[in-house]
Amino acid sequence: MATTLRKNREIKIENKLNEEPVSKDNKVIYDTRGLNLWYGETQALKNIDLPIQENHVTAIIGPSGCGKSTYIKTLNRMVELVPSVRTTGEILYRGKNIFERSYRVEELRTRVGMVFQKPNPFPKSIFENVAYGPKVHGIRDKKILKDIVEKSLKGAAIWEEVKDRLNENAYGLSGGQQQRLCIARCLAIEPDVILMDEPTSALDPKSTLKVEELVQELKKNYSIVIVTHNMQQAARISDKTAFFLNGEVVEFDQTDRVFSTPQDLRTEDYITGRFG
Amino acid sequence: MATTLRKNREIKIENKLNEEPVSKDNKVIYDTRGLNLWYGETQALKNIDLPIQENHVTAIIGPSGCGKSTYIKTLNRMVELVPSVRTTGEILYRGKNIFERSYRVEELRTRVGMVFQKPNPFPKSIFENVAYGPKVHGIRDKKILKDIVEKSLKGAAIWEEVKDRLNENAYGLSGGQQQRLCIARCLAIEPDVILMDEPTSALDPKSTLKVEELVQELKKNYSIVIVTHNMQQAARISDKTAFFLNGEVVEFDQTDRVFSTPQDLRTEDYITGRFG
Amino acid sequence: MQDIIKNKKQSKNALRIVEKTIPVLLFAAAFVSVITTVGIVFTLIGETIMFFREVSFFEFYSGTVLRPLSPVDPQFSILPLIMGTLMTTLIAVLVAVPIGLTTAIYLSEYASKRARKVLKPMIEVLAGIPTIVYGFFAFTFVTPVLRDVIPGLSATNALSPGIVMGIMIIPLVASLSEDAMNSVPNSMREGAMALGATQLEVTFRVVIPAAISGIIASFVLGISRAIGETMIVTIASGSSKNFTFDITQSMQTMTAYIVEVTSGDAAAGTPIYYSIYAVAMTLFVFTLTMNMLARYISKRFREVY
Amino acid sequence: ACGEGEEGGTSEEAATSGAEETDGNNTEENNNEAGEELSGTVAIDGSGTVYPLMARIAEEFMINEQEGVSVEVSRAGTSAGMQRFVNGETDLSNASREIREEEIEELEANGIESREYKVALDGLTIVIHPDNDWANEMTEEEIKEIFVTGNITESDEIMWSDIRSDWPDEQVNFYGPNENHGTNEFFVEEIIDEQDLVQTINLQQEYSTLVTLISEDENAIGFFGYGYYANNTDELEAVAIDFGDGPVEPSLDTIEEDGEYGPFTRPVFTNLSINSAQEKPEVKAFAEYVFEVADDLAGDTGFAPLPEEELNEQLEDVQSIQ
Amino acid sequence: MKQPEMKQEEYIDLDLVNRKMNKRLMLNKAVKYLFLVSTFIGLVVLAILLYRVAMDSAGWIDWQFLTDRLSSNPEIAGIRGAITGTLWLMLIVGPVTMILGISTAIYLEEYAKRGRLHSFIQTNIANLAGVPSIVFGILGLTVFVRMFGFGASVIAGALTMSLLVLPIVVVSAQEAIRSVPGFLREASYGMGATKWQTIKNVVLPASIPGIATGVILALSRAIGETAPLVVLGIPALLIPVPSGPMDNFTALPMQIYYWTIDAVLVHEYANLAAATIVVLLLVLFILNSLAILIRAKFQKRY
Ligand SMILES: Nc1ncnc2c1ncn2[C@@H]1O[C@H](COP(=O)(O)OP(=O)(O)OP(=O)(O)O)[C@@H](O)[C@H]1O
Ligand SMILES: Nc1ncnc2c1ncn2[C@@H]1O[C@H](COP(=O)(O)OP(=O)(O)OP(=O)(O)O)[C@@H](O)[C@H]1O
Ligand SMILES: [Mg+2]
Ligand SMILES: [Mg+2]
Ligand SMILES: O=P([O-])([O-])[O-]
Repeated sequence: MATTLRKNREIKIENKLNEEPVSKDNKVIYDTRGLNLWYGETQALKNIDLPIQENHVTAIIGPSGCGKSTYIKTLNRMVELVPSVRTTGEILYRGKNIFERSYRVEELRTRVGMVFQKPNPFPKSIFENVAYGPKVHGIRDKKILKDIVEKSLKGAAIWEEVKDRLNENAYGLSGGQQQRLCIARCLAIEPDVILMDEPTSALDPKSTLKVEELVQELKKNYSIVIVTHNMQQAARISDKTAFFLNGEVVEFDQTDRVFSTPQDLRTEDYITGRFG
Repeated sequence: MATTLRKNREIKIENKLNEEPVSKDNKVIYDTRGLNLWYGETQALKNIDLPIQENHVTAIIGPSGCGKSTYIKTLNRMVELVPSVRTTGEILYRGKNIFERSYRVEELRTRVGMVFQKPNPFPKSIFENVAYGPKVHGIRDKKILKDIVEKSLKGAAIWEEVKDRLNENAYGLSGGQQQRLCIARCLAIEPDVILMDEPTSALDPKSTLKVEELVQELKKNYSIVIVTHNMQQAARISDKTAFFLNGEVVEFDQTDRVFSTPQDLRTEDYITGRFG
Repeated sequence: MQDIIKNKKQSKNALRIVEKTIPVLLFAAAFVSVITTVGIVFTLIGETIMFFREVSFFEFYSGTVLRPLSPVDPQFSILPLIMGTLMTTLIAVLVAVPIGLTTAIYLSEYASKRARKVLKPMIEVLAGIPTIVYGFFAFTFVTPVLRDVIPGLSATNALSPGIVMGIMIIPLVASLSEDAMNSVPNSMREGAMALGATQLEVTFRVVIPAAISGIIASFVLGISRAIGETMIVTIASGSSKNFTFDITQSMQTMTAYIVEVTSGDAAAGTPIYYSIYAVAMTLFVFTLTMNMLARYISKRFREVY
Repeated sequence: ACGEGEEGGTSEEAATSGAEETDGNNTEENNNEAGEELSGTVAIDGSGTVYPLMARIAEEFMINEQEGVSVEVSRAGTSAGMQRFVNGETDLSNASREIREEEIEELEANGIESREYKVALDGLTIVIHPDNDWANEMTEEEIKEIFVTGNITESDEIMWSDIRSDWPDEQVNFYGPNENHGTNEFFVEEIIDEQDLVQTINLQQEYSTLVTLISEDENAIGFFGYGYYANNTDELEAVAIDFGDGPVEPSLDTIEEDGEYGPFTRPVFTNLSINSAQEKPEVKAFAEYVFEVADDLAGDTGFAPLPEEELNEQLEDVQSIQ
Repeated sequence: MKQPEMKQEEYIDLDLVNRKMNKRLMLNKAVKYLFLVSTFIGLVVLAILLYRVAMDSAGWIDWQFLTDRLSSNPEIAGIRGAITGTLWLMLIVGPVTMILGISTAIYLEEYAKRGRLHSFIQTNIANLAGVPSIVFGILGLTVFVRMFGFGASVIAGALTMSLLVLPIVVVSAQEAIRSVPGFLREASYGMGATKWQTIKNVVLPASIPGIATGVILALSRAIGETAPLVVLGIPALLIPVPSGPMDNFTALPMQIYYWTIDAVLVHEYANLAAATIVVLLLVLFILNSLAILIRAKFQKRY
């Protein structure tokens, strides 16, 4: 298995770390503590502890059905769209528990953007897609909107391809372009964290590459959590990797370590292709 | 990348081979020649040449959308269920062109069984599922049917698990059991060739292993074509591997060779996880 | 096994005959609907032509006086009936569209699964109540209640049956709109929600625009249902054939006219008798147009996603 | 005739399966002596006005006389019913007016011989709102005058005070059944002499609508058959008409052709197909029964009975059909 | 890749966003309740309607009312004839629409090529669904009553109703057939089954719940329709109970209609009409519950 080695991070984060870190560089932006989640009767997440660091790319890997999507959707409480969902434990976003009653989920989602597995642009023009978030948040000024749209499209590395057809329907774009458009849409509200759920799994190789490059680029300004079933991808782009299995975090460490010297036998089995 | 080496085949089949082979052991059972296929306007298969040998496991790999499913469905003309499909070229099954007007597609499908990506048992009892094929072909005799069902379930290595609940609905089985039931259903008409389209992609690791073992077992009596996106799987179980990309066969050779010394750069990129 | 199958060649031939004949039989059945349409047109067209031999086409569609039964000076103009139909339909639509749409929104976007499971069938009961019951209800309950509020309201009027017709078609609008909204993929809602949009913003800025073709089609179907509704107006709207916009007064719709004449005194062969065919033909063309419109709209405004 | 106490076909199977056997017998002998069990169907259509009476008679006939016979009464209206009668679809056709010349011709053309019989009397009743305490009595002339267009004012917007100066200065609202009804025809032809009705009149198809409209309008004045008044005396008040000898209230006693309410009285009819009566004994039996019980049942359904002699004459006439 | 300097909070002012958020959330909540209220408007009307019918019919529904024959005397009048007539209608409309509807749906979904003919028939069915019922009445009068000489018999009424509700069955059967997942068909074809075998053995059994629901909905429409029957000329007084398809008949909605308009002559008829409405609603309720039950029971097992 070809693992692309990444420059080593200075500080090794203990798995199941509980103390708040001090150095700016590894400030924990999202801290999951003892998270359990049930869909009705079936438990999808089991006692998850997972600190996510600022300006890092954290990859979540694991076989199908292990709870990757569920976890990432819990981070912005999107999982609650499923009516039967129940959670215990806490997730601290910048120190505040997002499950608290007074916590306004819309506010959370304004800070935390999300990109989905299948590109899901709105059936509107490219411009409207990107402008949707700012508009919702009350920005009406045409000029500002235009600036935001341009900036976001540039940030998502798609500006050149679409700048002449901003008023065309987003569904005229190719899958890869659509996905980058969705990233642009998410950048338009200037989030803090970007959650990505298998953002390249529906894309062709070339588009995949583009998105991967983009992720590397975005890391400078955003904290990124990315779910992927493609281990090579995780190895290529992430700083830290969490391996999920049956709703549990089996292993969480620096990416290179997870792929070179996995601590858990199950992790090894998985990355050597024994299952999945 | 861990490749399980298989015993070398004696005869190297040239890619794009056109002459009929002579030795029994490598008799070509399916010969695809210059096959093109369009869905409406979009071409999904481009000039495919692919000889498939008797009692071999032929794996077809390639990124999503490259035409794997389309190709395997063309082998039993199932692809024609899509109304807009158009083909040129020919596929010889045991020397006869299956696209010929006089060719009876039901007969072809009686000789060529198919197992699908998602287990697709009928919403009937386990017994009825396996007995479906024989019944459709006019076998009414209770006793014969019972024998066939038992033999097929045994052949699919699921008899022990279901023998006491043959009259229960097949949807009560687990995903892995369902898939083996579908294999049993396909064995019941004693086909010649079995086509499998990602038969394990919806299964958990344990079930996957079972099905893989089963494929190895079945190879003794059947010729098998298997589509998979799991390269390790292809490496583990197949004798020959064809790598598809954008509707073309980029590489076709003995499995070990494809994985150890790919001839085409794109194949290498793919199996080293550059894309897909 | 394969041998046994080969030996069954005999039954294979029988099978082939079945395969050949079945589609023919099925086609024949499918053609019944075409024959029905042809039948309707043929039943109506002959008598309609007879009617236009006696009454000028121009007068029928441009005059404003309908006095079919007058022994001295019968006059035939469909405009009062069209006016009655339009007025009651308009009222019905004004009731059904807002309520139906908001109901659909509530059920599809806000209600919990359980609430939807209970509420939806309850609302659909409204569609299952025979129209004769609604007619009765409009005449004996809604009109008297309205008369307390609107002093000038006549005991038979266009308002009350219009409202009741609106109530009747709420489920139609709600159901179809809800279906349209349900078929908007969740991924789109998620996309909007992930940007911090509230439910309301998701609904009005994403879901409804995406479902608009289905929603409009439901309105159009509601309208054609209202146009074709008979018993409610027959009972509650009276039989005055005035060409008026005054919805507080008795008006007659095309359908009610047909009931009046068929259950009344018209002798075959008289212009009155033929007039119901001309009216029915007009009604048929009306609803046909509406349906074509609905189909056109769903095609034209369908959002691609 | 008496079928009481006899075992008739109570269940529908018995009724229809018995039909064929007895049918055969009867056509042979072609008589319908008392006590004989008949079967088959009598189809009646026509006037909605006559319907309640005819339905009542039919019901009594089926209960008391011939359980095996099904008398079906429809109410398509006089002319529509006549149309079916002319086509030979019905055996009797009720009418709230006399048969028309064209209808007779058509019957002849179709080879159907028919006879018109009077069944009962209906008194055209002028009704007002119960709170109306001024117009309780009016003269025949006043009625004939105010219902005609242009008589009092050009616009036909008539005030009560236009009729009698001491009546209120409020507009009169006119109501009546529409031209679909024989009642309208009678009013126009017999009462106002084929002049046009006031333009402001509100003509309705359904009597229920009319009753509601008038009962809710203090300035209403309307007309329809006595039956519709008699059953709604709580909501309506009848105007007593002065035909010259003082005001007369319509009632079953005064509605007689030569009675005090005579001028506003009209007969209602039924037309009998002689062909049917000859071929189907049940039709003849029923027709006879009509005239045997019409006087008893007329009152119940809001009609005044015909004089005894007239009924008997008609009964004999039916009996004489061979 | 050119990377513009993306500074946080450049355009989006979080304070402003938060301040607006309150308003937006409040609006969302307010509108939610508004929609809820709107949803209940229909239900309130339904409740009033049912309450009034129940009040009017109180004391009038008893065994005698259900089993006795028609009479002009409200005290002894019963609706046995109307109930039987309605049952007869269902007995014919059910199978006729089922056979025609399913056949049409299979033809359209499985056999017809997507072309002119297909879209012509499809458009035609959609149009028929919108044709007013009274027009079907005129068709039935001309064709079944007069041309075929059926008179105002059960068969004439049932055939008219069948044509009227046929589109309902066709559309729901089409939907049911369409929703049979492709993989079931593929599984069958994969075994070498022919098209008809696949339809018969796999597609139809899997779509039965949807079809049954459609037929039931069609039936409930058919037994509630009044206008076509008025046009067909159903007798107002018919005491014998129909015992076969060729017998004349009356049905529950007709009885309601006549009793409603005759209430002006005999006030108790209004109560009889209400009582009959209750019976009709009860039948409809049972039918609809059946449809819901079927839907729930067979919901997506695959
Ligand atoms: N809406 C839901 N209702 C009930 N169970 C659910 C729901 N969504 C997911 N699950 C279950 O929760 C478990 C975790 O699902 P999840 O989607 O998080 O897996 P995943 O790791 O994202 O898998 P994949 O790689 O296939 O996307 C699975 O067993 C799944 O069946
Ligand atoms: N029914 C169809 N109509 C039109 N295009 C189709 C249809 N099915 C497949 N295609 C197109 O044909 C191409 C090949 O599809 P195919 O399903 O064979 O890919 P695949 O290799 O099996 O991919 P996967 O790994 O995702 O199953 C794709 O571009 C796809 O979009
Ligand atoms: Mg997932
Ligand atoms: Mg595939
Ligand atoms: O229905 P009519 O008796 O008034 O003709």
